[in-house]
Amino acid sequence: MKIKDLSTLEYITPGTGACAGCPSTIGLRIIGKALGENAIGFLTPSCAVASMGLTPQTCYTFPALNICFASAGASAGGAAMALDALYRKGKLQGEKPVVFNWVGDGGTYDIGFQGLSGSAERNDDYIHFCYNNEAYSNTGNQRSGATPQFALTTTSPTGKEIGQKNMPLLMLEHRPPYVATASLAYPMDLYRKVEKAKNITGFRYIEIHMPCCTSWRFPAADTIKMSKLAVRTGAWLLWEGEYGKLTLNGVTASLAEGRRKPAPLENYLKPQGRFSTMFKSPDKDKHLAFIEYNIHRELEFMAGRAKLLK
Amino acid sequence: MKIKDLSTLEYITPGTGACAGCPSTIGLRIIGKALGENAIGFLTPSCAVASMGLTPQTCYTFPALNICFASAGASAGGAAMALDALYRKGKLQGEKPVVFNWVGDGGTYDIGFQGLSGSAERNDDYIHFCYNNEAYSNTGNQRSGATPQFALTTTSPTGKEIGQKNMPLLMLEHRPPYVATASLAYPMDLYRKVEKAKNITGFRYIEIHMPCCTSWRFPAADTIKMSKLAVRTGAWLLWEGEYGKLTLNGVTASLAEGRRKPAPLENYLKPQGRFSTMFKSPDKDKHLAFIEYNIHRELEFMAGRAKLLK
Amino acid sequence: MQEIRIHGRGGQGVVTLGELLAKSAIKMGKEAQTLPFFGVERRGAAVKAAVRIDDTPIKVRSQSYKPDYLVLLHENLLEIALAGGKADHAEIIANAGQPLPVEDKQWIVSATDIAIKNGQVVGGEPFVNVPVLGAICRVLGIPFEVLEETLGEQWTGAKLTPNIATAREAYDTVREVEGGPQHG
Amino acid sequence: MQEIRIHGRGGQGVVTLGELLAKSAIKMGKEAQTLPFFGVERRGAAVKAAVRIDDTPIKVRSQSYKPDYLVLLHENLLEIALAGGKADHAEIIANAGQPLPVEDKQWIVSATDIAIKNGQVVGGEPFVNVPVLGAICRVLGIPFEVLEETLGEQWTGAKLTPNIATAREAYDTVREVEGGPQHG
Amino acid sequence: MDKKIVQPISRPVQGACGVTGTWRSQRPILDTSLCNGCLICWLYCPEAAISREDRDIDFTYCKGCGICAVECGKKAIRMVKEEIK
Amino acid sequence: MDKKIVQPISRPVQGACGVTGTWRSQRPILDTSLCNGCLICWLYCPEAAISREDRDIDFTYCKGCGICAVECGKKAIRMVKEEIK
Amino acid sequence: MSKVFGSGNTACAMAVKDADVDFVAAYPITPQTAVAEKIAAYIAQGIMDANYLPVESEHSAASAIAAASAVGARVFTATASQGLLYMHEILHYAAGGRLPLVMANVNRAVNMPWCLYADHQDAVSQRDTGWIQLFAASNQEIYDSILLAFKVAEEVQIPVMINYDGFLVSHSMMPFETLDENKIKEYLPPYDPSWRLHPQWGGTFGNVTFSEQYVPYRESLTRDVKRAGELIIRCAREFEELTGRWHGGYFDVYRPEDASFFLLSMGSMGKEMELAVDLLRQEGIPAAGLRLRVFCPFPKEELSALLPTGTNLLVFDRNLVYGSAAGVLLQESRAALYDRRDEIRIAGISVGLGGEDLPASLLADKAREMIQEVKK
Amino acid sequence: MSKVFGSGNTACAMAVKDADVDFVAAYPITPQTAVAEKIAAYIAQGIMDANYLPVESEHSAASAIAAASAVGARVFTATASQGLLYMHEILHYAAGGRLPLVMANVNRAVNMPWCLYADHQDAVSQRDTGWIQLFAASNQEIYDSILLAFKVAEEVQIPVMINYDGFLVSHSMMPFETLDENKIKEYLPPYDPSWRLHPQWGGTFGNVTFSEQYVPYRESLTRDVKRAGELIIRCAREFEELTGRWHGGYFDVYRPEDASFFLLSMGSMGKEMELAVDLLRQEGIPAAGLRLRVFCPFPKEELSALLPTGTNLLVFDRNLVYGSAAGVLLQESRAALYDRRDEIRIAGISVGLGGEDLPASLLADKAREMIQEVKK
Ligand SMILES: Cc1ncc(C[n+]2csc(CCOP(=O)(O)OP(=O)(O)O)c2C)c(N)n1
Ligand SMILES: Cc1ncc(C[n+]2csc(CCOP(=O)(O)OP(=O)(O)O)c2C)c(N)n1
Ligand code: SF4
Ligand code: SF4
Ligand code: SF4
Ligand code: SF4
Ligand code: SF4
Ligand code: SF4
Ligand SMILES: [Mg+2]
Ligand SMILES: [Mg+2]
Repeated sequence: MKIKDLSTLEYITPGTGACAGCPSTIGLRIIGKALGENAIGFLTPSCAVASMGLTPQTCYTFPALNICFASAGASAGGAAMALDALYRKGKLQGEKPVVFNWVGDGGTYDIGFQGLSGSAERNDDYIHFCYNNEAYSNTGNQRSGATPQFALTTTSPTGKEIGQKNMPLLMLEHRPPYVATASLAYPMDLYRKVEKAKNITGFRYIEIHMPCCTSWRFPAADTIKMSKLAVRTGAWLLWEGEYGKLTLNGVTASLAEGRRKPAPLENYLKPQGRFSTMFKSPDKDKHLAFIEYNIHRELEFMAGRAKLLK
Repeated sequence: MKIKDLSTLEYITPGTGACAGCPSTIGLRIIGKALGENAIGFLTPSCAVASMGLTPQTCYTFPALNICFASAGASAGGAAMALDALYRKGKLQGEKPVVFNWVGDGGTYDIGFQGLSGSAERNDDYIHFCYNNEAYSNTGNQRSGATPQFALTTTSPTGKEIGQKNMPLLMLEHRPPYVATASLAYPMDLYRKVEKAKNITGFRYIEIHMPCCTSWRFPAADTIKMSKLAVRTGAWLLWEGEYGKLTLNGVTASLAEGRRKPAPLENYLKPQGRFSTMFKSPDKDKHLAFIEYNIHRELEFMAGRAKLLK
Repeated sequence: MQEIRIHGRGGQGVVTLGELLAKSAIKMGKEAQTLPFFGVERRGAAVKAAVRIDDTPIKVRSQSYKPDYLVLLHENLLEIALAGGKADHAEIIANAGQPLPVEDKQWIVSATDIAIKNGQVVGGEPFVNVPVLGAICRVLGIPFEVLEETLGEQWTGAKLTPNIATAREAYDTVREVEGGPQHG
Repeated sequence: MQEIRIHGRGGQGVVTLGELLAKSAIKMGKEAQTLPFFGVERRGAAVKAAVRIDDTPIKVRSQSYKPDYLVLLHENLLEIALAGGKADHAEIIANAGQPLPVEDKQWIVSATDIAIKNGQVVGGEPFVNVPVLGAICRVLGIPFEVLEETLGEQWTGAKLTPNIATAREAYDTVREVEGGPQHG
Repeated sequence: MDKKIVQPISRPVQGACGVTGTWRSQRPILDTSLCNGCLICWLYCPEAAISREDRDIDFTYCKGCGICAVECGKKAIRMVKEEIK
Repeated sequence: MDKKIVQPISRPVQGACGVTGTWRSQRPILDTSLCNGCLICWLYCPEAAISREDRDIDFTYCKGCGICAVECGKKAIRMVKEEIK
Repeated sequence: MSKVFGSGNTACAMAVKDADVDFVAAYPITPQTAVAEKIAAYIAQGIMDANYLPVESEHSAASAIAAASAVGARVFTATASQGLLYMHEILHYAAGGRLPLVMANVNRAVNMPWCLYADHQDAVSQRDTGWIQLFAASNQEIYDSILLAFKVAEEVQIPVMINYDGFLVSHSMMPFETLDENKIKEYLPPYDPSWRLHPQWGGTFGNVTFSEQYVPYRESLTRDVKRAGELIIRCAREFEELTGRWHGGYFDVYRPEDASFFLLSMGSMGKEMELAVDLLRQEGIPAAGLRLRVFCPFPKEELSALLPTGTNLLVFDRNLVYGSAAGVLLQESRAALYDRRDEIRIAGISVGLGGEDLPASLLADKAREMIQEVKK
Repeated sequence: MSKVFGSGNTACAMAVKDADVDFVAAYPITPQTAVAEKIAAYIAQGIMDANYLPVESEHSAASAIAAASAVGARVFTATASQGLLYMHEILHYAAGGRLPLVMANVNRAVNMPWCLYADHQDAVSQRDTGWIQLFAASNQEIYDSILLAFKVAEEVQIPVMINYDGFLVSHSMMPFETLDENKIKEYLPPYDPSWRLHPQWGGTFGNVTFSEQYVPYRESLTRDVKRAGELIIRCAREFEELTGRWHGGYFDVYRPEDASFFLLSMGSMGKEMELAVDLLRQEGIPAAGLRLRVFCPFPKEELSALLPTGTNLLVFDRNLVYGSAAGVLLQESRAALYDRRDEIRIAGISVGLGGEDLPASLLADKAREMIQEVKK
């Protein structure tokens, strides 16, 4: 599959309320091409909702319900089960739509985690997309469970003390039918994963890394560049897993196998204003080394994890 | 350390409201001996609360707050942080008490998971004990995220369709300072783990397996026997982990290394009324084989996992 | 209105007893209501339930303080039962081998023996609720056929037979006795 | 009461401008209040804020419909600003190179040029809010020393100098002009 | 203002949930001659009803669960049917 | 009873959040002679403002983020300062 | 139509089964648990064709049925006390979104401290969420009200809560009659929403608003809540025609003839109150009972219409307006009757908190005390 | 004492800093976010000695400070709208448990649909939780009310919520004065709870109850909520003595002289209302403003005392009692004034929902309409 073969279907219309250079609308466009027209989405409060237009106008072309912040897991799970009943009972006819969530890291790692974990345990039938911009961007950049160590946010004003949780791994260890990570820098990998997920029944989780120029403070033009660097430095890992069986993908696999050297971490972190305090700190080198150590440790861990549960 | 060396301190007084043969009060007695007198506990709605006595009487000798069902993570985390501030500011003097939760699987795997995950991510300073009786026992045996596959509960009236989530593993993958599993059948192992946890700062999680004669439907006298069988069949694994580094313990380690053969699974499951439908089913052998396969797969997985992140 | 309060222990089937009694009354064209046990029912702990039987729909929604009949699934529940109150004219129906040490009008039946004799024992616990139900029906004047029908709706086949047998035996053997000697 | 409504785009520092203006007024013994922008401020999207200045404590809590002054951080915001309403007597203070095509009394200042000249550009965006503030102060009769003091509380050292410079230049060069030709 | 605030505080007492000995349908009987003092029964009693010193059982609260009997490696405890209390 | 229920339903329209072309401070300029039609720019435009057919840019909505210019492997798009609209 | 002898919770679960519900999500809590259990059992037995989601919390239960309702399903949940409180955010959401959820709330006191027994603080503290609230006092009324709730909720697209007292009603067994499938079909048409979250309908739901957009939705909600009140009465009448069963309109009125003291209450207390009225009448006190069945929208005009000039209203609240010695019904009644030109005297107390037992004799005592008060 | 020019959120955060708070847990939500951010910044800068827990939800924020309060800490959180709704269960819990939490709620409309702007539905729908609720209309009043809230909450051991309107006040910058440390020490003694969750105190808290045990706790709570009202006034007087600053008692009363139309409202609207009163007075209409500062406990007697015989009360609600065209203040007022022998006419409307702007001219228009109504 090539870019040229992608559907012309658009999940957004021009004139969105998102920042110039926003990764979320890019992500929506790509997944939309894979999900197609017969899908319904759930959105929790986030940039994706704040920038979709004032009632009665929207820039999203897919049917969507704006739900409460902690509701993603239960709402999508409930809708999918209800649709199942309606089609079974003949109250609706035709092909059952795909149900998906489009939810930020706040709505996934933090306030929405419980519902998602419950869904995964019950194997509710929908795809959860986490668009991970590593912060509560909509409310102006507060720390989330996905914010990396040392990053400045307004609620970690000296840099976050502790690293992010490995949410995709946690979801993998729920052992649902499908869990994957993806990056805007590798759109066809993302597309493939969405297509694959679409054809699986049960709980599916896809997390997309979303460098956010506004919260991270880098030039809007570099959104995709930062996405690429995240993967190439090993700061963001690409993989997929089925029922707990893990496979590393693409650049990440190459890095893990040593076939490729990680890109220099500073290239990735330095342009991000959120690390400015760290770069100004006397402990800068120590901190950088620590981040590098953790990236390495995690990569090694995931490579090892991929050997289990074959 | 031997049983004879254990403290005479009791966390309960005789005349509790628990069922005859209740594992929860046994667990409380053992952990109490390790935690000692300078500790405060948080309890969520559960058998542990329903059986502690009517106000103004209690059968618990440790100071405890009955909190809301979803609150364990945040409440213990908040209390620990507040105590830290009070002692630092000199508003309280002496040794800061240990903070712990005593919470069922419902309050841990399900409604309380989010708060706990948040605590683990932030590294809040307390010990969470999950006393896992694999059901909502207090409300009369409904399915929880910890209920095993095929088990009858009132909300899984034909047997639960899907297995439990591996909550201790999920906590381990948050990579907090300490995570351990334990069994009443190995009280000194449990005691050691609590003592160890007590001397660590940050988020600590200890899950204790709690065969519940009432919900599982086996004779009250066999509570400890069932605990032992759970470990010896491999249905319950004993291990501990620090910052994600995992070590299998005791019988579990022997099973993993093949030094010991697992006890026959039927010995464990057959006496439990909650599996009666499965045992009556024409698919009984298939189901048993499937459970056995999963136990084996999980044991192998954990053994492999123990080799990562050395 | 007749009000019957039943005292037993968790696991003895007090709630079921109440239900079957009420259903039997309904079969006789009466209105009936059972009152729940309030609380967590632990095996062995004292529990209670009440049944109200009347000719017209029952409006009462409050608890039973002055029942016309006190039922004890075991004679050792007497003290607890009395503490819960009863009507002055109340009669006591008890699973007991000998008269109770109170002056009230009383009926006793050896429900435990009946249950054991009929093999109605699970996990060491004899099923005394059905024989006691038999005794109550007798005292309240509910024909055995009515009770039999009720039991037939609750159990079938091999489960039904011993229940009918224990109910029958109790129905036939329950006897009015004089109050036994009072404790000091 | 004087009411000033400021129009700009996300990232131009509209809220800060309002704050600094209000603080300057307070330094002159006035009461002042700023009104917030309502909504999510995306870089480039139109935003607004208002400032009220009075001799007595300000009770108004509602929005600004009829400001005495309309401030534009860029002349291309004219349409949006007019759509928001203004007093009949309102004067316009705009960052513009030439007169605006309206008949209202108006003041223009080349804030963009001033910012660029003084190196006040970050990420391609010239900092026009401080020079426009300079212009407003001049129009409202706030002495430059007062403004200087306000700026000195906001920035220090190397950051302060160019801000004072741009404010000063704007203070000195803002000029009243005749309304330009109206668009068809 | 008087600072007395009515709060739902409970204090530990024996028998907080009643005289739970009445729940018993079986009664553990200790044969001291068989006992080696290993304290397994003490540790495992859900009611803390067994004395650490002499394994004396507090029948006011012992619920007769039988765990002590099952777990005693010496078979020093056996369960008998409870007679009327 | 009339069944007309007033619910907050929104329908997709272009410019749901306004004429976002006014947000632009930089403007992407396409040099068609350099373009190989790889569609990278099309795929990555956060506003869906680039035509798939001819890479024509819809300046009514293009916010001038510059992603297309950075990502175009052919350097067929460059950003210029936006002049007054 | 078959006759059943069962608990209030059974009556509730059977009505849900009979109402052709498509989707249920529930979380156990005393004294509601049997509802969740029985529905799970009906589905397992194949006598109910619905999907059941055993969620991990009540916030999730409400979120699940709200979303399921948005896709066009007939939905149900049941809860009590803390569970209801934990849903509060979603209650507001569902009313604002015009999603016709139906929920049983088995009234129970709220913590601290823990208490498992009946009072109405859980329900009354949801009075500002936009939900319709009914209170039932017998198992028959529960069964019938659940059917009515679906009809009302779906016609006006506003969620409905059916309340009944924990243990006193939920666990008390009483005889009740069910309704045949064909009669139910006649009474309760399939849910035909004005919009569905579905590609066939399209559109996004609940986008951000400024007040220009927001206010019309609120105005239509508050208008339609009022309409829902009228609709309840119409549907109750229809039900009566169909079945002959009638539990009252806004109020279940007892012995109003020549009454000068109207004893107002809700829930099981309202049924017991009839016995208290009898006691008072025996003493020659012209008492009457008003058992409020529709708590939200509070029937202001209807209350007023029931009270002749010069009569007295004695209000029994099983809840508290904190800072006072009485509760919400007293407050609502005083507010409702403010405009009566002629005088109606009102007194009120709070009783029965935390399951405090309320035998008729006690209610009569309290009434006598209040009569002294209003006579002053 | 230093003079600050800052937003309402800044005033709030500074007061929390100055009040020697020990522990804060908060979760961001528009328009509260700056409060959470500024407190985090003060702690990071070392100018505030407290611990801060950046929780993962508002239910957790409330749970965390409730537990922290139980161990004896002075605690604070801030939220708005959905966040407040999500805390509902814990609000009941904290009041019942007599835990003196202090919370700022930045009033914002509730969904659906989403709306970020000021109205009072969030706060008023917590009126049955047992919390004390204050409404502030200026940044100075926010600062002063936060200090007062700690004093009141801790003395009577009941949680206190300070409300102020989103954006209109939270984001509007106004000058305000802070208080010196020594004066604060004088005004606000250290928190000395009657019990702490701590081995030194011992005991378990909130065990299960039957009504025998439950009712006394409820009775003392409702009594003490009433006491808290009186205490607020006493503390406001003390504050005036200390600082000269006075924002009103239960009400901030404006131009009551010879008034016959009293315009009742809360929050920022109440301040703007003074301008509306001026407009009406100019026309010769004898209007007065009553800005309610203490919403819970609702000051029934005090409202009555302010209204001379024959006067009229015009109520402006920024919320809705669903099923009606007005809101909670109208309902509470009608209930409160029921017993007035002489007649007071009351009219009410709901305005300003979802942030609808309320300039004085509009308020005056609405007042004129209501005057026509009460004259009828
Ligand atoms: C219950 C509740 N709490 C808080 C909020 C406020 N809120 C809206 S969006 C948001 C941040 C969302 O973060 P994330 O999910 O990461 O999405 P992003 O903004 O980064 O796109 C918050 C905290 C809310 N709407 N509801
Ligand atoms: C918010 C809320 N939902 C539901 C309940 C009802 N409830 C009380 S205890 C309990 C089950 C607890 O299960 P678990 O935590 O496993 O403890 P166990 O009863 O098994 O000891 C439930 C569902 C509650 N108290 N609060
Ligand atoms: S803040 Fe980030 S995620 Fe949000 S709209 Fe802007 S670029 Fe997109
Ligand atoms: S149900 Fe199980 S956990 Fe609960 S008290 Fe009984 S034995 Fe203990
Ligand atoms: S377990 Fe047996 S041997 Fe050990 S102390 Fe107890 S009675 Fe004695
Ligand atoms: S029977 Fe059970 S309760 Fe009694 S002493 Fe033995 S272990 Fe303890
Ligand atoms: S990315 Fe460049 S080469 Fe590719 S289609 Fe766009 S303009 Fe042409
Ligand atoms: S500059 Fe940005 S918005 Fe404009 S066409 Fe290029 S990618 Fe699209
Ligand atoms: Mg985010
Ligand atoms: Mg459990």
